[in-house]
Amino acid sequence: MEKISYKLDAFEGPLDLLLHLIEKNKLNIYDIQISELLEQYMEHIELMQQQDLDIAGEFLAMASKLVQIKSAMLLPKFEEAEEMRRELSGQLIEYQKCKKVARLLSANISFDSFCRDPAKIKADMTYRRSHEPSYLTAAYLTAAGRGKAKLPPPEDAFSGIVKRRIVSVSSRIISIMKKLWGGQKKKYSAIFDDASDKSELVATFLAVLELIKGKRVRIEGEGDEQELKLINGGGKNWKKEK
Amino acid sequence: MEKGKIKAAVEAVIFACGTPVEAQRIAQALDISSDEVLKICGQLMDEYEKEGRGIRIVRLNDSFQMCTVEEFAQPIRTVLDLRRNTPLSQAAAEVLAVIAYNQPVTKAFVEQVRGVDCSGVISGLISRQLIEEKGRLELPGKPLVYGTTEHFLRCFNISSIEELPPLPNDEEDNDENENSEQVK
Amino acid sequence: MEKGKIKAAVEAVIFACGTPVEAQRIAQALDISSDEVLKICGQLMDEYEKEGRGIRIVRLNDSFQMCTVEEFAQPIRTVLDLRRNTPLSQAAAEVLAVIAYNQPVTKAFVEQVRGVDCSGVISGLISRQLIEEKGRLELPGKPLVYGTTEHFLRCFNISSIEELPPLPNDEEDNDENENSEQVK
Repeated sequence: MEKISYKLDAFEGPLDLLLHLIEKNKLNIYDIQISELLEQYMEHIELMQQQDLDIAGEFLAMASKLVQIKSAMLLPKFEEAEEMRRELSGQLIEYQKCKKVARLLSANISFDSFCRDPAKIKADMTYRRSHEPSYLTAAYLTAAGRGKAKLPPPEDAFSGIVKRRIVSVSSRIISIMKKLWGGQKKKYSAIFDDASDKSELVATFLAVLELIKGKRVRIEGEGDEQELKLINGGGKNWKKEK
Repeated sequence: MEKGKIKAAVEAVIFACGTPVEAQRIAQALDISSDEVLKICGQLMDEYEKEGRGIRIVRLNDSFQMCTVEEFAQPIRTVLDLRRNTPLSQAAAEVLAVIAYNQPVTKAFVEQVRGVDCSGVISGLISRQLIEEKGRLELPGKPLVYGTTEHFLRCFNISSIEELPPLPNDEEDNDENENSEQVK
Repeated sequence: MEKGKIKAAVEAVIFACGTPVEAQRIAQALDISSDEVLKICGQLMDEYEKEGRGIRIVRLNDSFQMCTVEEFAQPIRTVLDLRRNTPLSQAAAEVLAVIAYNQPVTKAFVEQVRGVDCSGVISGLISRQLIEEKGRLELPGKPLVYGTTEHFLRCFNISSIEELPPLPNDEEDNDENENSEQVK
């Protein structure tokens, strides 16, 4: 493994880490190679885990987002994946700009000028206006309205992370295997019958690909008549065939 | 430091201090002799006076202080008066409300309700005599607690805190939340 | 009041106020027009600079404030027994950048740009008086919005937010990427 020469905890957040990886690997920020980035990102998260660093939830949320984009890109129609990828790219460009401006501000800001307190000419600062008591009630509700809103975080705080349900590929592998158990054949299209949303469709498709790659199932037939069938009763037999 | 710069540095130090500052301390900070400081201060005092400026440097024993020329006390007072009469900012109104309804409360409590740092706002309300310190809590760190003043009662035309309108209860709050969701 | 006196009076008022004071308020107190105040302040600023003084007058939005020249920070810190001001952390600079160029903005906006929680950093910037609350949005939860302060302008040596350097454009972005790649 490549030796890491930077301090692991030096990143301001997942976007900072992604920018670092993009620069280090000379990736094009306008056309991100998700799988490569995901691999590097996970490697880094692992390093952080090895060093027992506290990994902020934001880092993990970003990891699952990358996984999601990667899976979605495997679909024949991946408009949604493209959109998510563009979104991420936009976010990174925006953050890159933010970092640049931050450097600019840091370089130009100075705390070397001093001013003085107001003259102590017995300035009577006593408040002279008067208000209706209800003025205070309104102000209290505004102040506390925010306090309450803090308890359940606003829905948009999770935008793009939680709204899109993440379905694990392995859970779909198990479900497919269950359906085929005992040597049954299943119509290929029927495999997708119980998928309720896009994420589940994607995960199911990925699961089929995995199973084919592992030589545990085979697809026979053509067009609508395609059928999914277990090879060798579903046993792990790829070693034998090699 | 060259000569002209030293004079400017002495001026800057006296200005920044606000309170009278001893010649010896200026001398130490600038790495020059006290005598030199006295000489430079004398020059500055002469210049200020000759140029008919609005501020001057006064000597008190071996200390120096910058202050305004008495002649302009009136406009200064007027400006400070005008400032005192500005309405409460949104932040000040909210902090005042949280304190009024929960007093005596710590700064930490106010900050918890509002979710932001309130130090500046609290000291502003104190100088406007709307709130005051009401002792300390018997807790680690002995935090200060704040409450409203009698002047506060006058500003809000009430004779005691009990006369503040009651806060809507939680059920009404829920109604309000539902409404705001419908707006979405 | 005769002309020379008015200039001295403006100087005295700005000095006495300490914090930034609006031209309009000075005008009101001296019974002259705001334009005249602006003109006089401009003259004073020029004179201070030309004479190489240790203090200067800065314009912050439509207000004026007297402060020391940066060059003399060291002796002032020594006399006032101040620690060196800690520079902004990367996180603080990033949050400040987002707020300065997009103000007024909510915390949620800042967090979206940076991808991390920013509550602590925002409180820190408030207590350093670089940002402040600028009211609330009329949205569910009434989120607070933040903007930069006059103190921020002074630290950045500009008179208004419009004077912030323009945002880097995309072409420069590419240039810099190339450079940073070469470095590695």
